[in-house]
Amino acid sequence: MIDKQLPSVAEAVADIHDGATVMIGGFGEAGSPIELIHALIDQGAKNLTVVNNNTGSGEVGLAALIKAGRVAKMICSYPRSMNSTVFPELYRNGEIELELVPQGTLAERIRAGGAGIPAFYTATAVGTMLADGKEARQFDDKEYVMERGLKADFSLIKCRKADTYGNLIFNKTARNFAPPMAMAGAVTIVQAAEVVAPGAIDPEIVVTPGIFVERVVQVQNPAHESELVAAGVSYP
Amino acid sequence: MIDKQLPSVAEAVADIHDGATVMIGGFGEAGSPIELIHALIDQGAKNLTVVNNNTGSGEVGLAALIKAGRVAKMICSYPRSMNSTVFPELYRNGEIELELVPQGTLAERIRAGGAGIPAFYTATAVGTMLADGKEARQFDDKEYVMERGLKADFSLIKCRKADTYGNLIFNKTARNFAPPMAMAGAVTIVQAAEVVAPGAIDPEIVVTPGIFVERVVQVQNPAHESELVAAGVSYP
Amino acid sequence: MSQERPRIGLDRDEMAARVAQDIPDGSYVNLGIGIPERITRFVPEGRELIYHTENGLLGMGPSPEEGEGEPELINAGKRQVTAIPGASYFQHPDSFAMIRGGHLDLCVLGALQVAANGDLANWSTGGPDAIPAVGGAMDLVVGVKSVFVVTQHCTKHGDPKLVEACSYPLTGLGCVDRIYTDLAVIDVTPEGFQLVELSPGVSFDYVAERTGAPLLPIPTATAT
Amino acid sequence: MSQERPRIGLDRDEMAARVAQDIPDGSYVNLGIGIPERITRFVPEGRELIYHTENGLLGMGPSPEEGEGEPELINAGKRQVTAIPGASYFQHPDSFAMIRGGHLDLCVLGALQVAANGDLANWSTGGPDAIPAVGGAMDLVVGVKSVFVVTQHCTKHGDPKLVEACSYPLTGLGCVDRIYTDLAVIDVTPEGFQLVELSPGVSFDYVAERTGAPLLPIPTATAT
Repeated sequence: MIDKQLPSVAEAVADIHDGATVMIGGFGEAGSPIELIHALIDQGAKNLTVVNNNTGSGEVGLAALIKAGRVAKMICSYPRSMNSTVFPELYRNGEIELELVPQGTLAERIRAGGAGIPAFYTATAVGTMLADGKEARQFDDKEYVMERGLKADFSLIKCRKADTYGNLIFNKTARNFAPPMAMAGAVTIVQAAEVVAPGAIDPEIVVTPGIFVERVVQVQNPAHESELVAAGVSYP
Repeated sequence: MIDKQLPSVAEAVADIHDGATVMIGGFGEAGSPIELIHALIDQGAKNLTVVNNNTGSGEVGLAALIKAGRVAKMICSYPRSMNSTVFPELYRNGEIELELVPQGTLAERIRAGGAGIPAFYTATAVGTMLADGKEARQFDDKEYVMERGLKADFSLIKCRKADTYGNLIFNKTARNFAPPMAMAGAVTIVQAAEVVAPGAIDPEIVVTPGIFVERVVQVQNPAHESELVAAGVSYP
Repeated sequence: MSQERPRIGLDRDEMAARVAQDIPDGSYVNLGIGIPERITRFVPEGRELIYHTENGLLGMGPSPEEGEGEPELINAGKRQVTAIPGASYFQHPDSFAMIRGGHLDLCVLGALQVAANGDLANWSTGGPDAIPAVGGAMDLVVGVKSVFVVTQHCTKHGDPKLVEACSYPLTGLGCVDRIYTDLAVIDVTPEGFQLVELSPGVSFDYVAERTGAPLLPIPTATAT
Repeated sequence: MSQERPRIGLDRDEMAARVAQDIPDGSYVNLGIGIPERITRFVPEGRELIYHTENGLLGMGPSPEEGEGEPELINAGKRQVTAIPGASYFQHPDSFAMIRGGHLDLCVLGALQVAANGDLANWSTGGPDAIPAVGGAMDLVVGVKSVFVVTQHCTKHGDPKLVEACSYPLTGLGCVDRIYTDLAVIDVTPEGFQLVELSPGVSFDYVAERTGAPLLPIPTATAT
């Protein structure tokens, strides 16, 4: 019998190991799986490589994970935003590594990783410092660089509704990186505001099919990062 | 004002030129835009390169286009199926060219074409005759071949419902190649069983966003290939 | 060669049933056309498998009742099917991302030939008049975690299908994990074909004689 | 250098309004942060534009009414927005397929520097203490059909932003089509910066003096 639901976020992230590569969904606060991230902080895994478009804000969620010293390296496109002070400080002190990737290249590298494509070519970043060290190549007289697919040991994502097979639907612009990260994670862990029985989601509107999802945990009223930051919350 | 709806299939395909590359949606009969194909037969464009997973069946739809001598080359994965006699005969007589592509490679090449990716690597077909002449390369000690993105001058696809912005939703397994072909076609022409106003399709369930679609035409009760074949219909 | 009886080894349904025993609960499975399709009927009680069909459906159910089929709900063999509760529809690039990306646990395919190194030929006889047609076979064999082959042990002409090296055009290199035939279950190992199980009433020698490459006996049992 | 007045040329809203005039009806448009965002307010009557935000929404509408925003309906600048009827939500790979695949008609971006060959620098000052952050800028400039830049003609320190060659780290090579500043509209051509239009009350010489590379006068008009 297939039932991917686990009773708690703690159990869902229990086996994330030191040194793991962890993809974390979200663009800014939209789609950020805060409760899973906080469970990961509690769990204690360190020396992580984290893939996210940003680096969090305030001292909750991803920013709190970074502040706790658990992240050795960030792979992201925009590690700078309002209320983002944790990453910049560590970065300036040389205490965290950064791999800066153009946003579309990051999205496509993650999809490629999940789709069994080891590398692809894109014109993005040609002639810029973000192409340094990358293979260049012409196709039809236009310049491209080669980019590698990206996979993760674990992906942590958030969705609006999941069934116990792991079929997912999302909420508005909170969808963003979650579907490709679900594909690219060897173990994809989902926090869903609602968990339903198979059949309760119309098969025509499933965004992420259950085959890409290993674990589902219900977080009925997920926190919003901006509200926690505005309230001055610092996790833990 | 944006209104992509045209009044007839004839007007929708009027400018398809001789020598065009035309992607045609469908896997077998599911998703085959028969009425658009028949309009293309009536229109007369010839020397076409057609991309489809198959080669049609009976003497309607894609098979009729081939029988009418309009197709110089097929790019497909499975040009052989029940009731498929038109293509095999022309092929054996050397009257039509065939580029045989593994099904997943074909799907990904079309998506890549639509996504601005000129080439990617896949392990599919490594060591087989379908890798002949393709660049081979190792990543992490595994062999891959390089495959090129594929674009079209026109894509002809079928869907269940479209709005006048070109947002589309599909019916069950008729979805198949339509979304990537909509991306890869410079001009994407859609026959929809129903055309509605913008806002009538929930933005969360749109499968193909309107930006990938240039023309929409309503075909309220599209024919099913298997029924036409069973009835012995031969088009025109 | 031992004396032919009118019927020796498993029939097609028995072969399908034998494969079904080895598919773990919760597996995501893609079944080829022919004998593999029959496997669904023999899944042991209490096991739940989810069937993928590469034309865009995860959670494929059985054939529809007479008269209830839909032309736009079909499987990769273009036959009408149904969808189970918890199914999902998706586009082709996503379907093959599942395959190529290693998300499917198992596929079961037919074969023209399997070589002792796991090479598979199952898409073309290479004949000058054959219309080449590959479909999704080459994607499945490189992407799916385990590749099972189910096939008659020999061709209609009595030639072995398990061979030293494939003479037909290849589908993939070293991709087959296990072979189920009417006569035996055989693993592909670094040492070659390794017998796992004989069908009832079939002897090791009988199978070995019909296998076109050396067959290693079951290590812990006496070959009968 | 001509005498500075307290205010010469267009203000930010006037610059946005000037750009808005040049965007054809029916365009799919991506607007950067800052002045580009203001363009939506000045689209001429009768024109319908569809706004793309790269975090997964086509058909972005205006800011929500006070108190009606949603934390999970935001734009690329992470500000709360709305969705128009006929909008669609999608995942990041699809959003950048729109960009990279050449499906967007136009993007309007800010700039640190634009070179006479169309090179753009708009993501980093390259300072040793700067946190590098690129977002989707490099994807937009290579993928979108037309790339407009809207920017003050000079920096706060009075240095030209239109230059012979960018000194800041590049966003893309030869990617800018047209530049809208407070002083002028300028095309990037194979011959270099080509004046298209002067802002009211601004002279050719005034602009040319503040441009860090040769500025070609409007061919059919007399430079004033």
